[in-house]
Amino acid sequence: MTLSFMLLAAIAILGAAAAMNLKTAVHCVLALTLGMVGLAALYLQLGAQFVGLTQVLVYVGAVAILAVFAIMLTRSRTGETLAPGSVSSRLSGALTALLVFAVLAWAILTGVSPQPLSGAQPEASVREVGVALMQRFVLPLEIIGVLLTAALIGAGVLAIEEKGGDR
Amino acid sequence: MNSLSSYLLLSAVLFSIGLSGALIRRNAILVLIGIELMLNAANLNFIAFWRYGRHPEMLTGVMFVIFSIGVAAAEAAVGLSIIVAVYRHFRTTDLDKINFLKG
Amino acid sequence: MPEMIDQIFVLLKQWIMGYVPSGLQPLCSAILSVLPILVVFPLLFAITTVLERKGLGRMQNRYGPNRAGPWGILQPAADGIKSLTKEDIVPRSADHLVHLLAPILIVIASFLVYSVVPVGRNMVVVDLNAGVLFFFAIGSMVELAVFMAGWSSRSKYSLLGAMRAIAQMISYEMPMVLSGVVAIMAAGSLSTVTIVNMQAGYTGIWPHWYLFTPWGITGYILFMIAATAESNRCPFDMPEGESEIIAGYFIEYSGFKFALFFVAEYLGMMASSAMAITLFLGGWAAPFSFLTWIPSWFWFFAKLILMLMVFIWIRGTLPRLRMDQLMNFGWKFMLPLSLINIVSAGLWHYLPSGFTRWSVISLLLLLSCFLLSRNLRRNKWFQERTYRFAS
Amino acid sequence: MVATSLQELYNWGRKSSIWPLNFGLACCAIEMIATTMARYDLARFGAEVFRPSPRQADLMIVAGTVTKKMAPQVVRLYNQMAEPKYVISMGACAISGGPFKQGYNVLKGIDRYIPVDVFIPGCPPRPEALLDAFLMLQRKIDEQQLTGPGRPRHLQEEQPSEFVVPQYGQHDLTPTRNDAIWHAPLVNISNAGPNESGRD
Amino acid sequence: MNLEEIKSQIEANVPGCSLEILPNASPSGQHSLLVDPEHALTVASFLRDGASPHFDYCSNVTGIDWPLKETSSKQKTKKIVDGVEKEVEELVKISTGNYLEVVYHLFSQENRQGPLVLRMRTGDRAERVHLPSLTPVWRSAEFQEREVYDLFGIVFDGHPDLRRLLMWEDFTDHPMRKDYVDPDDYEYEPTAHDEVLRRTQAHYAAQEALSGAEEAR
Amino acid sequence: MTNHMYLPVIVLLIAGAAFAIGPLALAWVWAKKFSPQKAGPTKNAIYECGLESNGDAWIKFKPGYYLYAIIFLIFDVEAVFLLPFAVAFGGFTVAESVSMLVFLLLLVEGLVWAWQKNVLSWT
Amino acid sequence: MSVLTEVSIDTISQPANDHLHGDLLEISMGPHHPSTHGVFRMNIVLDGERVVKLKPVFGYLHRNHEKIAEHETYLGSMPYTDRLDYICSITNNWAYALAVEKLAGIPVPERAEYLRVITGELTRLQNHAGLIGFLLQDMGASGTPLMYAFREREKILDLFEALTGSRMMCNYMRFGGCRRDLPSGWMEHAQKVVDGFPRFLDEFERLLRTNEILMARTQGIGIVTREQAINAGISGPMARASGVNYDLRKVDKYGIYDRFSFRVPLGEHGDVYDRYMMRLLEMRESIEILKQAMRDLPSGPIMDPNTKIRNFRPKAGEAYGRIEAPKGELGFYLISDGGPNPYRYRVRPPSLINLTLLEQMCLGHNVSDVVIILGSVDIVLGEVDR
Amino acid sequence: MLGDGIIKGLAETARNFFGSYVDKERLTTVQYPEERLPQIEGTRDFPFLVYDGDDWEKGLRCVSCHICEKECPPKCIFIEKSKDKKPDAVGKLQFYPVRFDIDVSVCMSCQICVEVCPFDAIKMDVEFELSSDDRFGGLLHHKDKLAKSNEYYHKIHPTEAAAVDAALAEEREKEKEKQKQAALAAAAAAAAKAAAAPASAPAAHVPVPAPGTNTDTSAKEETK
Repeated sequence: MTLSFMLLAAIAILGAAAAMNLKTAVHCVLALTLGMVGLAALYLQLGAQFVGLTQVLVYVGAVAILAVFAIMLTRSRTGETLAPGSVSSRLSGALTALLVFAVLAWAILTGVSPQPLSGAQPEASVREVGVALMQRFVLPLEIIGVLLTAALIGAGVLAIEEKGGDR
Repeated sequence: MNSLSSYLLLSAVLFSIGLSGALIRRNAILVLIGIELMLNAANLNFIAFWRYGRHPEMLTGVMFVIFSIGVAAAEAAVGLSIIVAVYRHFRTTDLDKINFLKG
Repeated sequence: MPEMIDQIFVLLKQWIMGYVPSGLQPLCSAILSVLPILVVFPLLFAITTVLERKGLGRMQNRYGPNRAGPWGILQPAADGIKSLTKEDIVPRSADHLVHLLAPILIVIASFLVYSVVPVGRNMVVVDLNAGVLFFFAIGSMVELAVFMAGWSSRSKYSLLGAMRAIAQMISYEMPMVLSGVVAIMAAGSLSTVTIVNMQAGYTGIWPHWYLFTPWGITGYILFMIAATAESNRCPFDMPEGESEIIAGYFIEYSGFKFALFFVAEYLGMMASSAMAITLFLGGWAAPFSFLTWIPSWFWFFAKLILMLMVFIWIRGTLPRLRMDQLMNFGWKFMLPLSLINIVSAGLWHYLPSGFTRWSVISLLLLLSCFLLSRNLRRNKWFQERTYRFAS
Repeated sequence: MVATSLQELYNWGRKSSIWPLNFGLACCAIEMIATTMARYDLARFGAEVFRPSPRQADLMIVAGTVTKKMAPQVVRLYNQMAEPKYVISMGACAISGGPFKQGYNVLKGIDRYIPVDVFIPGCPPRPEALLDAFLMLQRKIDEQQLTGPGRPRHLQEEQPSEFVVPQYGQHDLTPTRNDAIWHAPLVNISNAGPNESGRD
Repeated sequence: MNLEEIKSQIEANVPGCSLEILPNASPSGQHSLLVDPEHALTVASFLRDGASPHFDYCSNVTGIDWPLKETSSKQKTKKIVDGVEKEVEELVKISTGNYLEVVYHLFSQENRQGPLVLRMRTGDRAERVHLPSLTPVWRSAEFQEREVYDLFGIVFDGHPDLRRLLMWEDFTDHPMRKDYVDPDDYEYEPTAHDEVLRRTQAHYAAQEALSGAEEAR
Repeated sequence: MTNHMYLPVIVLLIAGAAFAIGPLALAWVWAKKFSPQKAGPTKNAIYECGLESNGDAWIKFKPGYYLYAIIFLIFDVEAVFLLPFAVAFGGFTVAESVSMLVFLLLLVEGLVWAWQKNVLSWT
Repeated sequence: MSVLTEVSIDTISQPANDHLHGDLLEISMGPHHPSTHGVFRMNIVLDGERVVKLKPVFGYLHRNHEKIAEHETYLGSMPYTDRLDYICSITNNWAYALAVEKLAGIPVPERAEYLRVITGELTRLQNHAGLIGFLLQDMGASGTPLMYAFREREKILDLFEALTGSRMMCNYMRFGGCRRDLPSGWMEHAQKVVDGFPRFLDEFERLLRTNEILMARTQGIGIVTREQAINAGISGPMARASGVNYDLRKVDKYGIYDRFSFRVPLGEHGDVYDRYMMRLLEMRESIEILKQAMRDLPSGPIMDPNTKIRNFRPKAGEAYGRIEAPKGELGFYLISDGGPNPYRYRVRPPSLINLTLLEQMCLGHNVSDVVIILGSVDIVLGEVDR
Repeated sequence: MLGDGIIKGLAETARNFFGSYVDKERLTTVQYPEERLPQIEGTRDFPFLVYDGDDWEKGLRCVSCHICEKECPPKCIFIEKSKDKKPDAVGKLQFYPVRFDIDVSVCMSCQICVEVCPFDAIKMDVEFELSSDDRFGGLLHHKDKLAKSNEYYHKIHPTEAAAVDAALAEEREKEKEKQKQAALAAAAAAAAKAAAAPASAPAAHVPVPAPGTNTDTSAKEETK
């Protein structure tokens, strides 16, 4: 529980909470990026440099943009506040989340024994990631390739109709 | 309370926030964002476990997260496309209304 | 002695660090490495604006600014003072918070990327293992800042500008990353320092820059085009296309907030150039082996200024592209070519060195370049015409 | 001491970096463009940065005839500029309606609605005349006080920064002038009213 | 190109239309053809497609205001048929005008001929100001007819987009008419003389009256 | 902790923020001290070529951009996989490179599909 | 009627509900806009960036030229014509003088005719040079082409200033001739300028003619077919870009244009590129005319001796006179009632009528295209709104 | 090949860039306040009134015939004619303008006043640095500001001024001829006139601001 962890955790939680609670959709996305940046910083702190930067690249650079576009596309007034859900649904949602959190926290607090860091500072250097990727994880890589292509085509098919449908 | 559990707790918090968002928010895009948050909370767990695990040199956690990000991206792309496609049919992204319209 | 001058800043830092108590050393070291960035690059920004205005002037048969201070070099100072004291207007219906945050974010992002730029031998703020990735990741934040600026202003023109900016930046980010990949493949590292070090050797008097390989020069050109687009420079300045959408995404910004966008644009331009230098032009390495006695940072900044000159030169000459052409060019020319370039860089690795390798790869690249550009032409891009006359 | 040097710096900064609004109305606009071109090169004074958005501009060169249809827009643009802002009224039409002042749709001088710093007569004024006026504006800026009662309008809290935007009426604009800033002397309606010769 | 010839061509092809050749005394010799509004569109179509030469190019469209003008002239002392043909000097009051007129200048690009000056007149200047629009025949008339509508107040039936062209929408006057009164904005006239002087004086008189009235209240 | 390494980055982050906020604060102080801000109804209205802006700018925007964003997202992820490969490329066998080539080709296929379907054509 | 597309107003329907479109964005471009060449305004409705509706709004520079002229003497209107198309004052003078000469039957001495041709063609040169500069400025070439164009323009303006006294508002022609004979040394100077002009054109063509960006931006944009052009009354280089072989210098042979041999360039596509090229090619032809005119310039009087300057009262009647101004057919329609000022004075502005098809040209194109289409039409607001 | 047009263009700008350091053709800027373009003889800006001799009030050629006022298209000239006559530079008795105003904020430099003036009294000046921040005071030029000497006229438009002088001299010659004949016819009357002339002269020698006030009062009186 160092200061930096607290700070970053605070940023991540703040961002996430804001993303889920702000009234304006675009603000939510911006808050989400804040949370993602906080998470990425946590990854960096944990020594997973490549993952952290990837997180920024993908979430801030691409997913956020895509989400913003989706908002621009589907809200006739992007700036207007979102209608809140009914009180009952909000209550039940919050309760469920709280319950889940309680269970998780209990599991964590009881289940995880404090553990010292094993050996030297692990550093997932990009080269190691690359080697692992091409040797041990070749199959997942190819599958991800297929998945991405499928996603591209799928999303494209869904979106193409917007362009006029006849293509 | 040290390191690993604090990360896990943070992850749990994020997960719950995401979950609550996904349950409470009625705008489909925000629900999707909530789901992304939950995914990321899981990712944080992976990284933390990798970092504090027995074989950090094996990079399993890291690789998992990388693939997870890839999948999340694909999910976001398709998910947002679906939302947009749904919007095309129902003229709304409000899930309650969509439910209602579906009957 | 040359060694000494080369490392003078490093030595200076070490000398100062000697006086710092050890508890504060990391922080002081960080501050000392950051300080030059904060001084040099804004200064360079100021110089570039004068250079640009004077250079454009010369291209256009005139002097350019020459009244403020000797030869007009104080012009940016005057502009700065003016901007500082100018009223700050935020439109009533705008999203005030986002409107304020956008210029701050864009400046922060523009500064952050300099942390991985090696400006001289042993002169880098932080040698990250994934430096190049860091550069691109932080660079992608600029898109968000631009969107924030354009969206929060709530002006139609700024919205158009923001949308154009995002579309353009996302379209050219891919070619930019992918064209950088070839250098990474060759250097075997994402660390900018390592990449430069790999290029710092010489064969005879000739340096080992990646520029001097077929894939290197292709990558370099692609990278520069993409960098021009990323930094919204002419001929890709649609997001602020003055003659079309007036001032684009920062149309509603006044006073120093506007100046910050200006700063960010130039910082971004310089950062992209710096990255191109790092990836392809050997960073701080001297162009000939017999010139290594000149300090490394001099070479870096010489190359940087040269690249900035090219930016200015292009701006003085070319008209602007249209949005769809820009996107077409990005997706149908730049992206495939950069992919082919990666493949050819891979092939290069496996082919035996020598003339065959050169010719095969060059041929491959030229052919694909030709085919792709022909494809652009086939899409009724343009033709030269002859005209008839009635007498 | 500090105050004076601050004032000098402020005035120097403002006068050396006057960015005009990219705004041309009629004939004079061509001469205004010519002034920025190679032969006259307004850029020498740091003023080639013609900003198209009023937010970023300092100087509005009202170059050409302001018609009644255009007047509201001109005033609105002026209002939307950030302080400190200056106005050069370039050419006969902008000052007084000029040759077209007999026209039903021509505003007889932009100073009826917005305060003008420098007037340049001429139809159109030569580019040198615009440069001359520009220098005059620079001199004016140079003389402005940062503090004290003599300080310029934009530094005074109570002085307005935006002016009434006229509305289109059935026959004419309403109001036809902003009486707060326009004080027309009764000149030379020979034999009709009190006479004020204007010069001494 | 002979105006008579064209007139007879039109008469042959557009039944029932009444045409009149208006002579032009100036050396330009551009005589014009007065068309009745009812048949104008048919005539125009015929001129474009059927006549020889084809008048495919409508260059200029403009309005003219002819307010009621009563001239008592002595020069019009021609033969008055009064049983016997006599030459009597008589003061005749002639009232001319009281109509608005639209003029079209037509050319033939094909045969490089023209201009053919086509005129139409409204019934009067107040109520019966409707004329058929020739925009469907010559697109070039679109803006010019709008301008005529704006400045003269002639309403073109069949025009696709008849709005004011030059003045703003709320403007109610038709300034190019001869009886249009300028808005009174003669506050500052340093060199007032002639007409300007008169208006300026009127302005100040009105202002004084106004302020006087205010004071009285 | 582990990460003195990132300290310069954090310092630069703070410095960059200061670089942006400092002058803004200075400008604010200047405005407070000397040059009062004068907001007004027309001054703080949206600029639209000198006219009153009618209609909101926050509208539903055109989908043309959206498709690019999707393709971009996919390729961004691809680049993420490409980078570690590129770093470790020097030590790879031909087989490993070929497997990467397959991965690349899969994505190129996506690109080709998009091209064919005119997704990449701006409308 | 086949050439008429529907011009109905306010009937642009929102796209059908079952398609996901963006909302339409209504933007007014102008009256203050960097590239509407003054105070022109277009109300544009955009779908994304595509123009789905465009309505030009005029009148922001309506200076009541016609009304004022009805109160001025015939001579008094001459300086006002300078301010119509304020870039080419001399051709405006010429058109007006021509109309009055037709109205009153005034002959023009030969030397004056030559002077008119020389100054008129110089005007065409500087107008076209300026136009292509502005067009490229609209395309975003940060000033360089415009600077080069204005560099040449200044040379021609020097000539005008030496001859007429003013750079822009020349007020040079009079009914029955010209106001002032050539000052000494003018001809040599002019010769130099004219001889140097092709060099500028070459430079300009090197700078941008084969530029890929320029070609890509301009080709296939803003197409006007030949039939549309004729029907919409489009004239000048814009019509010729659509292949309409109609140059008043050839058709009317006004002045002494039948004495010169020159060619009329014709385009085929009628797009922006053709319009741009028309200007470039016409400049070369103008140089040919200038060379011939300067070679053949006779000596003699420059004014018809029988025409009075003051108290000029043509007898009642009307006349329509037109010339080939750089922007197209510039006509003056004058009605005299025998008084000292015209009863009706009408300008047939080429720019206004060339804008007739603006919406049609722009529909379906981008915002970026709109500005260059407008630029290629070559409007001057002083003339459009008068 | 894609890009050769771009390269050609780049070469052109580069040529201009480097050319600007060596070639006057490629650096056309005239640094205005310090450098000026050579004065072009035919230039016209605003009208001024020519006077002969040294005394501007006495030597004004204008006889206030109101022709320019009437012909001026934008009506920017305002003349009040004197009640009395004063001898001009050559001693001939003439009416003179009590007030001659030109509103340069309206004037469009069209030169029609010059063309219609039968006395060559009004000519076009070349001065253009007339910017003012005083809308009402600075731009309404009274005759004291308008009056400029014939020498000045010669300086700015030498050719034209010489022609005008020649024409005037010729006219005067003719006038003299006429006068001689008139003198022969009625010598006594002419002598009486010449004697009367100096009597009215002092009125013209009032200090500069005076004429304005003078005329104002007289004008007012006239209306009453």
